[in-house]
Amino acid sequence: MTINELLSVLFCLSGGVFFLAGTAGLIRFPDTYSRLHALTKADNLGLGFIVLGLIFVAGSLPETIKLVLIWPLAMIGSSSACYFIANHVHRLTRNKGITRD
Amino acid sequence: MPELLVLIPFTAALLCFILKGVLRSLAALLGASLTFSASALLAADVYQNGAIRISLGGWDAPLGIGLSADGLSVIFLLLTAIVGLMVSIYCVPFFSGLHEQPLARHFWSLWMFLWGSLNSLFLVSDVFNAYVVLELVSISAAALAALSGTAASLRAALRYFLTAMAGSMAFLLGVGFIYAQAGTLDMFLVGSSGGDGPLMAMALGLMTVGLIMKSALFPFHFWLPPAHGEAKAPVSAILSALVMKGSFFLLLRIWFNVFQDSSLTVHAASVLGFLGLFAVIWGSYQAIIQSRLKLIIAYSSIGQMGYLFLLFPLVLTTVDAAWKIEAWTACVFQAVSHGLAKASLFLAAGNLIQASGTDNLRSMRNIAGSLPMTTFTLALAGISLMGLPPSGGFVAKWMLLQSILASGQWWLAAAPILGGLLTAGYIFKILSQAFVPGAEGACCKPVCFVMEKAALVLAIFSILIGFRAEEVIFLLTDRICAANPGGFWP
Amino acid sequence: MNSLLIYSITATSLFTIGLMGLAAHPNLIRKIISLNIMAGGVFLFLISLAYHPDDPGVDPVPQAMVLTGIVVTISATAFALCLARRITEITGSSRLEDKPEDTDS
Amino acid sequence: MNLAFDLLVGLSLVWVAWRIVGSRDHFQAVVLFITFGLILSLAWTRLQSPDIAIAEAAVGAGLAGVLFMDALGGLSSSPGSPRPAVPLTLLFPCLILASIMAIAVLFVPEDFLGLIPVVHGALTDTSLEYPVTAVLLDFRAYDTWLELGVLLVAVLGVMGIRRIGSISGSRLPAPADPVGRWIIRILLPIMVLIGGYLLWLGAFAPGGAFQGGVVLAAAGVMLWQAGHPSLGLLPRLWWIVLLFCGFLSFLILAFWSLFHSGRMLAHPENKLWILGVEYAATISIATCLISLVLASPGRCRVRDN
Repeated sequence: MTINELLSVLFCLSGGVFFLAGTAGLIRFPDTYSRLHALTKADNLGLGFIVLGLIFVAGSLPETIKLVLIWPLAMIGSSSACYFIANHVHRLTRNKGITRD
Repeated sequence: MPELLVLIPFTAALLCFILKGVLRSLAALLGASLTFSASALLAADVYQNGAIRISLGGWDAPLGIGLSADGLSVIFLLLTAIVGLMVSIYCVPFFSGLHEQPLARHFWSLWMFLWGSLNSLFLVSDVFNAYVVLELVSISAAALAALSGTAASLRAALRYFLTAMAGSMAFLLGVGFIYAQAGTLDMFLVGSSGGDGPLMAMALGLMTVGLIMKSALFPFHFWLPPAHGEAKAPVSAILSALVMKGSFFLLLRIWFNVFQDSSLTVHAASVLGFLGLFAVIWGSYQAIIQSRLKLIIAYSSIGQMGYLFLLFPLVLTTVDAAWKIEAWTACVFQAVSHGLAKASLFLAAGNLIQASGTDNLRSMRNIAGSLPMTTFTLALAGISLMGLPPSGGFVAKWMLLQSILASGQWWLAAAPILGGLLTAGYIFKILSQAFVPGAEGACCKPVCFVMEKAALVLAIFSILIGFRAEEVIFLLTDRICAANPGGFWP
Repeated sequence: MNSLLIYSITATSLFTIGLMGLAAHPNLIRKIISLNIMAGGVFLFLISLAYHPDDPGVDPVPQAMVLTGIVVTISATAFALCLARRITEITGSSRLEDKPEDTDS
Repeated sequence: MNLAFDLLVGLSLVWVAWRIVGSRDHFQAVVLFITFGLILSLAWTRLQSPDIAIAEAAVGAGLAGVLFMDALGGLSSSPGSPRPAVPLTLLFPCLILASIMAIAVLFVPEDFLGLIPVVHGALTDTSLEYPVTAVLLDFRAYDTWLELGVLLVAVLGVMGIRRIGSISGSRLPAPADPVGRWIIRILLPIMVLIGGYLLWLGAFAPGGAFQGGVVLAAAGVMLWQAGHPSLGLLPRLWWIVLLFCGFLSFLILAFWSLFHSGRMLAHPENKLWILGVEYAATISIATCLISLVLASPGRCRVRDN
């Protein structure tokens, strides 16, 4: 096992830990906002670690560039999806919220 | 040559979508008559020179897709051409009416797509290609059935479409099993190399179930009456005369070309025969108790399609080759004469609806006086359905009865005898209303001359085909399937 | 026990589950989803046939078949969903069950 | 290791499918269906079929998800609680069917090769290097042509049901949102780039007309969902041209090859032809899929011609 592979495994494992934490948050947290928070933050970090880990074993430069591109794309996607979900929930609760709170 | 049968309708479909008004009808009529001529030329060619098999794109059988035109496909192509041409002529005045005008674009392009895909279904020689074509047929047929726009017709169209999709999925899974066994998709190669085995048994079962769902055999008939009863009259004619025959044709191809060496078909054949028998009796009985003309005709389709499935036990369990050929010819003959008669009946029903606004049997009173030609059409097509001489239906049922008696499977004889009686029952129920004097002025709106003529021509064809039995038999026995000369029997 | 077996048995199970859903659910959307599950099963079966882990590589013909099948299925799904929504718009019900309409009288 | 992964994917597929069928809540079923699509594309990747994985992720999980979500919004929630999903009378025949099929599967020969040798033998005679694209566009081009026909007929059928003549002039689904606009500005160029890249890649690597078209379609649907009016403003003529060009290019190829060499759909020597057909097919696939999503009910003004 070369040093590259070892680093790769290490980073991927730590990425996995973040994903696990994000999923635990999704299941355990009480309301939508905190669930979204757990999901986007932890998962983005986890994805970053996994991308980093894979870069160490990537064969060529184009492959590395593609791997690096994945991370910001996924971040843009998840953050905007998170915005839309939160916005929707916010509007729903604002309409109903007056009676509830 | 067979390529043109696919190319012309597809071109016409595109033109019909782009063009407007009179130009659209012109393009449609031109496309219809060109397709008709191409079918006739192809039929003449096959009749004189034998079956044709071409490879598309220059890639031969195990890899590429071919088109094959033998006697069987030519007969169905001719049926499609005749019904298609007449329906197209009928539809020009039908869709120039005030209410139907906005539908014309969608109808014409969908119908031309359907015609092209039916033609390519009858020329199919590759099992996966058959799946794609089946889907094309199902989508365009369901879209046509939904054109009326009423809730009932939309429901019927969706029910038909879901059934057809499930059937296609079963068919595609069967394709997978065939591929796993034979390693090829070409029907004729699978037929000569396939053999037996659990994989082939599974494929046969899945494909058969998928196709009988589409051709509305007895336990899967539930979608048919609403779909055919609620659609526009020419659409019902297309659906019952052609679309159902498409999946039946594919069933014949699968059973007698793909699984020709298999011993499985022998065991399964009796099941299909029984189902066919049930369908004949049940469908005809249901037709008698309906009170709307189009529903009577739609239920009658279930019964008449049932006859076709008697072919399987008769051909596969009979020992004597001559009687096999007799049964085989009888059922294909029945398919053709039923297609012609049924299309004519639905077009006549469309005339009636145009004249009186409804197809309730009671509104038919005294149409013999106001719509004599339509009444005559109903009578002629009814004669063919009942199987009175000298119609095509008579030839079919006579040959069927002969081969049933010769094969010793006497219980099947209940189908032509009981079915014939029940058919006579509902035909007379329709006709008797026509001569009952009704309230004055019930039938007021005039019906376009062309529409009445188109229905009549189809009815006359369904009678006349009885005189041309020799040619049909020749096509079905000597011009079958170039890959295995002599067809499925030794 | 190999991948071919695992995936093809999964595939046939998916097909059956989809079939069951299609027959059992009264709701139209659920019926159409079930059809898509059936399709997924069929495609998985075809691809599991194409897969050869080592020597000759992957069979491109089933792959092409599945690509074709995916596009066909999505077209059919969109068409069926459009029909279903139109039915809901007209009747207010998203089911297929029969309401016998008296057209006789 | 692989086997364990396969088992995991297989079991989760069956479990998710079971949940989709058994779930009482329609929304839950749709969300699970999107998950199902994603797991399925994992399976495709595992089975070394990256083409299908791309198409499945974009179509099965993406576009189908949009369509189902959309339809869910349009369907009235049926009154009363839905009845318990699967009756027992259905369960037993289905179990029997599943076990018969599973037993049949055991008989697939171990050394089954399919058409691999034939395809590899024929690859020298075609101008395409990547076997899947070669099968789609050259060896079995007829299937691909008819499949473009299926797409077209589905669009025609949807328009027939809606009684509309084109999608142009449709209303917008939602007012443009600042974040939506921001996403369009960032993601749209990238998606168009990826679509074009996949298309270009198809000649020699996983990718091609389908995958490219599907990604472009997803970009178009996103543009629409984010509230950008450009697709609705497309003139009718242009829309028709884009819709038909894939089918039409195959039709032209068919006529030309039939009268030139007597063999329908045989590609000419010049590689530009096959590329032209492929590009046109991509554009048509994208346009048809976008139209299918956009023309769904509630989106368009109902108007005749």
